[in-house]
Amino acid sequence: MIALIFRDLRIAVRAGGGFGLSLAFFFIIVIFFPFAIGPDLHLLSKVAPGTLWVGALLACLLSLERIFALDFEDGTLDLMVTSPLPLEGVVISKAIVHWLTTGLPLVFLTPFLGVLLGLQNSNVIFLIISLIFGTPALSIIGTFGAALTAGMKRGGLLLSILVLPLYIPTLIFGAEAARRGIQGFETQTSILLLSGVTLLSWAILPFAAASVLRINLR
Amino acid sequence: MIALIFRDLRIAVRAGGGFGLSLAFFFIIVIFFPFAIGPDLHLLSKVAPGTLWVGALLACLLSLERIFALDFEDGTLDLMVTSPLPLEGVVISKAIVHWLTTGLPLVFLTPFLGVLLGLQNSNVIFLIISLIFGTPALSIIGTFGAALTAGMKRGGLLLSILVLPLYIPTLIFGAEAARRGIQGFETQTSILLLSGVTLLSWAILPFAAASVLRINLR
Amino acid sequence: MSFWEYANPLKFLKLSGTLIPYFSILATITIIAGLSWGFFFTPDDYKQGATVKILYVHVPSAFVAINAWFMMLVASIIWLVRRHHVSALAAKAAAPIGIAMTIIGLVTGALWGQPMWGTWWEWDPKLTSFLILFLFYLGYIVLWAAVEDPDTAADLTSVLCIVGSVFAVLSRYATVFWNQGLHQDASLSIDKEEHVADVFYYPLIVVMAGFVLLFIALVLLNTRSEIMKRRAGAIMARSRV
Amino acid sequence: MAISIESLSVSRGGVNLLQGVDIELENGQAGILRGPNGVGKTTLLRALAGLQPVESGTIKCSLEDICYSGHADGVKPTLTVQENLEFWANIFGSPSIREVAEKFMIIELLNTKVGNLSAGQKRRVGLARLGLTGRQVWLLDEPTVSLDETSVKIFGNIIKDHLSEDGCALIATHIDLGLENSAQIIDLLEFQSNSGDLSSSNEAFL
Amino acid sequence: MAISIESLSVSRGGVNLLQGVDIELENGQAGILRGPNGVGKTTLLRALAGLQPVESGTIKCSLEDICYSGHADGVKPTLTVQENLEFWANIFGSPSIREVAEKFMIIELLNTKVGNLSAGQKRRVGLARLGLTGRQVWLLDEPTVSLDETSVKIFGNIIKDHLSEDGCALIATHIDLGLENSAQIIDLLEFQSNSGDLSSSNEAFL
Ligand code: HEM
Ligand SMILES: Nc1ncnc2c1ncn2[C@@H]1O[C@H](COP(=O)(O)OP(=O)(O)OP(=O)(O)O)[C@@H](O)[C@H]1O
Ligand SMILES: Nc1ncnc2c1ncn2[C@@H]1O[C@H](COP(=O)(O)OP(=O)(O)OP(=O)(O)O)[C@@H](O)[C@H]1O
Ligand SMILES: [Mg+2]
Ligand SMILES: [Mg+2]
Repeated sequence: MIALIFRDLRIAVRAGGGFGLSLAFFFIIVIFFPFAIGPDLHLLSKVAPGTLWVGALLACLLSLERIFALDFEDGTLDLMVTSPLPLEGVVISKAIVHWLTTGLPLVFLTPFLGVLLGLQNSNVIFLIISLIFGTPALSIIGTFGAALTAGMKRGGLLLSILVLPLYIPTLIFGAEAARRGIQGFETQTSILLLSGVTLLSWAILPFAAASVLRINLR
Repeated sequence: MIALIFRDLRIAVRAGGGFGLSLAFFFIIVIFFPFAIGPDLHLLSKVAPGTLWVGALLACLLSLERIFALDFEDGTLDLMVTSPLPLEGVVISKAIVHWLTTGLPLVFLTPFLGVLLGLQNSNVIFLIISLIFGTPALSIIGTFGAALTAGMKRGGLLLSILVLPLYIPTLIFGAEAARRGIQGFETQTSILLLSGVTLLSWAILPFAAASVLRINLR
Repeated sequence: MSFWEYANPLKFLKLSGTLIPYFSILATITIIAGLSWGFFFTPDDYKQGATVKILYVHVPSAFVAINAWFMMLVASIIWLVRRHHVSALAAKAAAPIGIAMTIIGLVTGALWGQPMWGTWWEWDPKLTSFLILFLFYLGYIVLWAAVEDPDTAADLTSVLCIVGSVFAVLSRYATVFWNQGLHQDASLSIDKEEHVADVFYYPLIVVMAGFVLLFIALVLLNTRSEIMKRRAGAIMARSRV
Repeated sequence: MAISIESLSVSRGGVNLLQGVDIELENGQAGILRGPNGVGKTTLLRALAGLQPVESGTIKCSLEDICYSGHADGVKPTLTVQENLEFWANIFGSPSIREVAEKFMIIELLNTKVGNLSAGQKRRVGLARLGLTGRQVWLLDEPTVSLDETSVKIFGNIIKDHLSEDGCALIATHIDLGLENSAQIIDLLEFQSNSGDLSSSNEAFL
Repeated sequence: MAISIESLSVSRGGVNLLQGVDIELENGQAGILRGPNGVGKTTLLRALAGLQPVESGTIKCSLEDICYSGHADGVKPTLTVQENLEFWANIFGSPSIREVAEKFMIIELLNTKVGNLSAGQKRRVGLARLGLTGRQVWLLDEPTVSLDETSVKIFGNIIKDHLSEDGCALIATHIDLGLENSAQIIDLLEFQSNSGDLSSSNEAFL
């Protein structure tokens, strides 16, 4: 598993590996909102937590396709299944790498984007916390979706449609936590619920994803 | 060219071809905004035109990758370049198919999504007009981006980052037109500017895309 | 003779062939009876006027839409555990009916909402989770359409259905937490008088029974056609070799 | 390590391809699968590797001893040859890459990115993985595609070495590997099922 | 239609691979490119097909007469064989698919989706395109990969037919096509440039 994690991290940071791209995408898509909504900072700051959450979600989404499709195409997945590594371990490694290369970096970018959207500095902390607790769920759910569509050529769009509904609880609790924090309400419940979703996803989805992968390889 | 258009349309409507998926994606992504922003219909209706435009843009974006990448991978593009068909014709056909399968259908879904975001019925018309004039530009610009990244495996994310900045003028004029219409201002100027962007894109980008494709094939 | 015998496609074809006419006739009669009772023999509501009669389409369709998903869940589990083809195809067959009922529920709700709340749509938890259900149906159907090998498709969609159910329940709680809304509470609960008066209640029960019968008839019909399609595919495969 | 298959039946896309396949390979023996395009060589090998369910029949061989190599090479174009091999060595817990690289004649390519290799060079890297697994039963699907004549010969020798170390190999190939004298030739046409036989999942509908 | 190449030099990835390549093929003649993996056969053929720039040298042959077929087949897995061929027939303006399909032994596969074909069957579909183009100069890069022995023979005959109709063909292959007696064998090792030669774009920096 460690070998797999290191290999995937190495591929990610190589040219064409896509590290940093999801970050750039996050950045661009968030600064698109002012263009679309108009330059009213007051309105923008009201929708800022939601915008940042949707941006993070989309950045995660777009990087999902790479998770298994490349390994499927070049035959690595076939070989991995016949190797001593359990497939659940493969899924978990993939999800960890996805989080390390996508979810985690997003968190670091959030403060800067918060400023662009007119968020108060003191409020950005709520966004960061909600993203830290929420993005791992996005990664493992996404890995499950990637496993579902591993066999398809350019299944990116299909993948999005399958994964997005599964993202709803995470999005709702996450954005709610950030919004409540910014409006000065207590955030404990939403953070707890958000962590609950994350834990539940990590508990059940590796098995579902592994079984789906096996089906896709036949 | 006609043969190419028909073949691509046929592939699009086949299983796994992705027709309708960008529509579904548009639908889902637009109803994600309320989850992120909160259920306040008044606030939602204020950001509705922007949200719909960003949604349309993303739906276009996600379907771009298929345009050339599949043809590149299975060698069709190599063969097409050595065939009697001019490469500019290939690019134009691809852009037309993309618009027919993505841009145009989006327009029909807009009224329903407008309702969900609390837009008045009479106002939806502005959105529809702005989308009709704007989405062709999204298709041809996207085709150019797809040509740029044709050689890359799973270049979807990179493609997005290259294309999004090029989408800015379309987005600004399009969203502006819709917003002005809804607020009761005159929209003629923005619609004119929007059409200008569209025409300009269709005039120059086929050549740029064709030359870029040739480079990518070496 | 065990119930599982009908998991044999051929036996199922035979049985469903005899059952479908009965179910369709029963469904037609109950729905017509219930609707005419509801439309012509109940008073207009003092507050809602004649629009209250949308109830007779809205509630049954919403009810069937939700329970169709349950049926698909059960059928999917049966397929994964016992690998009866009919079960997988029944799940596949139920999905379009489920999504159609969801759309009917949404549209009638919206039509009702306009006079009642003065808006077509409100992001209220019940409505929202209903809309989310629509998305889950959509994903399920799209996945069936995208995978070519029927057994692979059945496996994948079954897993999606199970995982989806977990997340659908989570979404339901999430929407409640997110917004306390203005939608009617369950009318069929014990303290029903509080919500829907008896005059409306009895015909509603009849129409709901009719919708359930209709759903069964449609699922049987659709499953049959799915089985026939597989059969045709098998015959084609045989002739091709 | 031996592999023994008894009255195996495999299907693809709902059609039964092969029926009653009996193959018995002993330690140190190679089997060569022959048959025209589309007879089911790939399908059979994938079924043996556990990548695809079988219709009926028994396979006596632990999955832990099997090493499968298919049409695709399973190497990453953006990593160097060395990195690719290191990864598989890690997964299979085998120590030395250099030795294997020498055997497969890719020692000078170790620091090249796989994406920059020619078709045949890439294939050699893919095959080198076989040496890293330390597994005894090799299932090879057209291993010599794109290889030049010398490479084919060298690969034939590698297989002979493997056999002499009590391994065994089942190889689907259309060309001569130089093993033909000692190996068991299995013509899959013999086992082709009658046209019209369907897989059990399709049979259920008739 | 003939092709004539004079002192051609081609590079790949910044390194000069072949230098001073002279090939002269007359109508009705075939040339067979030989050479170990990585010598530059694919690179040379792509350069001739106009898919890649050449460093120096002249190619006397109109691009309009050239038909290239590479490692990939250029067929769509979700379309049937017939639909795939129809598309190319349309592009090249040639009328009859059936004849070509018969020649390449894919007549029974016409209504099958390409995604459901075996490796060799798919290759045959890819090659069938050659017959549809109506072009005279065939540039083939390992055309027989995955083909079984009978198919290889039949393909050899197809090439002979093409030659007898005054076409010509330049083929990179590692295996025997049955043309070896009449064809011109070109060993690319002769033209290999000294290791260390760089492409002109890299030279500029020295
Ligand atoms: C687009 C808008 C609407 C949607 C999507 C919607 C959706 C639903 C759903 C999902 C149910 C649950 C059915 C069940 O649990 O069995 C339901 C029941 C019901 N709805 Fe609506 N509804 C909408 C608008 C309305 C409006 C405007 C009214 C009238 C005030 C209304 C009155 C009811 C009643 C009385 C029930 C029965 C309660 C029950 O059986 O649970 N709905 N609706
Ligand atoms: N995904 C699929 N769906 C349906 N049928 C398939 C599928 N893949 C392969 N087939 C069919 O199964 C048969 C066996 O294919 P297989 O790949 O095992 O042949 P093969 O013996 O390896 O041939 P080759 O020598 O060409 O590689 C072929 O006739 C093919 O048409
Ligand atoms: N994209 C690339 N970048 C850099 N070098 C490359 C690239 N592609 C190929 N090469 C190198 O160019 C050389 C020639 O490759 P080419 O594919 O032409 O060989 P080939 O003669 O076709 O070999 P084979 O018989 O294996 O197909 C090889 O040594 C290879 O390492
Ligand atoms: Mg094969
Ligand atoms: Mg080559």
